[in-house]
Amino acid sequence: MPIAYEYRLRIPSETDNLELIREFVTKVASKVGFNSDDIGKIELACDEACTNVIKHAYAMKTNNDKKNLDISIKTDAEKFTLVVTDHGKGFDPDSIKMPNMREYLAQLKVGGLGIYLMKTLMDEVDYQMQPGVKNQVRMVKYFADKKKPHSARGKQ
Amino acid sequence: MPIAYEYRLRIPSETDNLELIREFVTKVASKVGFNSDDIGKIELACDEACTNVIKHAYAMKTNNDKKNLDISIKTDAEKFTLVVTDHGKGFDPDSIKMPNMREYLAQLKVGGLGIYLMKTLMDEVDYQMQPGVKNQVRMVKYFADKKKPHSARGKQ
Amino acid sequence: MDAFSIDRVNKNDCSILYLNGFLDAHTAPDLENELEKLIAEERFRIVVNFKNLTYISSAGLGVFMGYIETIRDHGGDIKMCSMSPKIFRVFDLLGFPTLYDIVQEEDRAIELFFKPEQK
Amino acid sequence: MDAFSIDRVNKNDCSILYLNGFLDAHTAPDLENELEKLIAEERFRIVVNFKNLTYISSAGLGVFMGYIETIRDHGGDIKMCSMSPKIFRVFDLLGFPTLYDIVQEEDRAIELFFKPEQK
Ligand SMILES: Nc1ncnc2c1ncn2[C@@H]1O[C@H](COP(=O)(O)OP(=O)(O)O)[C@@H](O)[C@H]1O
Ligand SMILES: Nc1ncnc2c1ncn2[C@@H]1O[C@H](COP(=O)(O)OP(=O)(O)O)[C@@H](O)[C@H]1O
Repeated sequence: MPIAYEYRLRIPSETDNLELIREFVTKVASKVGFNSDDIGKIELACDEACTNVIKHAYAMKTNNDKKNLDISIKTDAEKFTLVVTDHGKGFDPDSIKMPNMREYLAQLKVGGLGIYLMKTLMDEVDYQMQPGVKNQVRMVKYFADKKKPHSARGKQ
Repeated sequence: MPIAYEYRLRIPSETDNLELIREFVTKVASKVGFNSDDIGKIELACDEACTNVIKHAYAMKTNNDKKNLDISIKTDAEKFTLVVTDHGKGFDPDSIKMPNMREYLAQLKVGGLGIYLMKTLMDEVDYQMQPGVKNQVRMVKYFADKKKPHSARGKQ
Repeated sequence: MDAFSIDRVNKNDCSILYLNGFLDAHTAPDLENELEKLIAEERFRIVVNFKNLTYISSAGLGVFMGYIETIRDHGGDIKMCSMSPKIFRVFDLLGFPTLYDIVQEEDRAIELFFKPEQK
Repeated sequence: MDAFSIDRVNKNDCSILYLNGFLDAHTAPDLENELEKLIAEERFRIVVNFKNLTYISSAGLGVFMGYIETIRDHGGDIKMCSMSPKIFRVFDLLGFPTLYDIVQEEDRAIELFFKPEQK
């Protein structure tokens, strides 16, 4: 098989499309050889990123604007790169504090777990913002045997 | 729900992606309200168009070229429009003779049923060719209650 | 579409919710409604059976966090049982087992309301 | 992945192929291989049971067209049975029932090899 693959999905930004998005991403992840454990992690990370777009990105837009969500997957010999793009209002990712889970649970908080989950589930997560133009979150998962020492985060 | 929807899928041009393509298109068709009969027709027409891309469009390309297949679906109040795009060699659709099925079966022919099926299953089918740039087949299915008299073809 | 559904069975003063399908941002409101109904009926002893749940995202987890305080304030609790490894992993990843009793057998989850000391 | 598989059962000099999954341009070569094996073994009386086939495209139909002549030349045939309405509709749309015997019951399909006059 050729070494590099590209997949893209564009879909209306609505919660009832999350199922289709998960099916798409799990199919591709399984095609490129991840085990069911990693497929589950990629599925959840992708759902969280897309749920954020649906809940937050287009909050200000009127009903007539096109509210789309783009997912792109690129794979090469060493990694699986998932990019979720919206064209909404954007936000400052540095301003989002990651939860301390002990406090979180002790105080019975609600919400605010999406980005934390994405970072826990994937090897790399970074945001690029151009509010109103395009806002992207890029998430990388390395193939088990190709994980570079400097990107390993001692998880699992 | 807003009146106009858009979905897109880009995927490597390989037969083992046909299953994912069919799942994508049947999900969308079912979301917009087609019955299972029409969903089956759209599924098969889309598969035939994509199979043609995979079998014919990139025959000359070397292994290093990107061989992608794009599917776009747009829906409005009256119709479902499916466009399959390739960036391969193209062909002259007018040169393709539709089979006479009685002769076809009597002579035990093989192949050559794809475009015929697409035309039988969908309300409108037309090709736009720009060889090497983009070649598109556009297929339309009207919602049962919105079928315009002039596009009805007396099928079913 | 059977994306998500809930079956409820009342056993004495305990209510068991069977979740079917997937629990994400699209289906989480259905579970919220069901928990609100239970609270309105003052049924605070709740067992959630995850046997037929195929997927959960943080939107689903958030539903439990959103009602647990009210339910405990009324002397009740949400006990959880029969999670597949896939579902349990999500709860575990976030440390939820420190906050909720999660057991394998439904009977055991019910028992926890009556013999908590054996926990 | 169980995209497509074939189970073969030999009953006397009749071979029954059970198709499972979907038959498209990706899986059609598997059916070609199976028919080629049957031909190599000189088993020309073939019943194809479609009960567990969920989908067929023209690539799948083409497989039958590609071997029927050889098989009939050797005094055999391909009889078809147990198609779901979805699968039958595709065969029917193209007029295949004029070329192939398509019946509901597998037993009936086998019988056709022995009592063709009752057709
Ligand atoms: N695509 C996005 N567009 C706009 N804001 C976003 C986006 N993704 C995340 N955010 C912001 O980041 C915050 C934290 O997100 P997250 O950790 O997923 O928790 P939650 O969505 O439950 O608030 C959100 O509340 C929102 O303000
Ligand atoms: N996307 C495409 N790119 C190039 N050629 C095509 C494409 N689609 C169809 N064709 C041409 O049209 C012909 C007829 O297609 P079809 O009716 O599907 O039958 P078959 O694929 O079995 O030949 C093909 O043999 C091929 O030459």
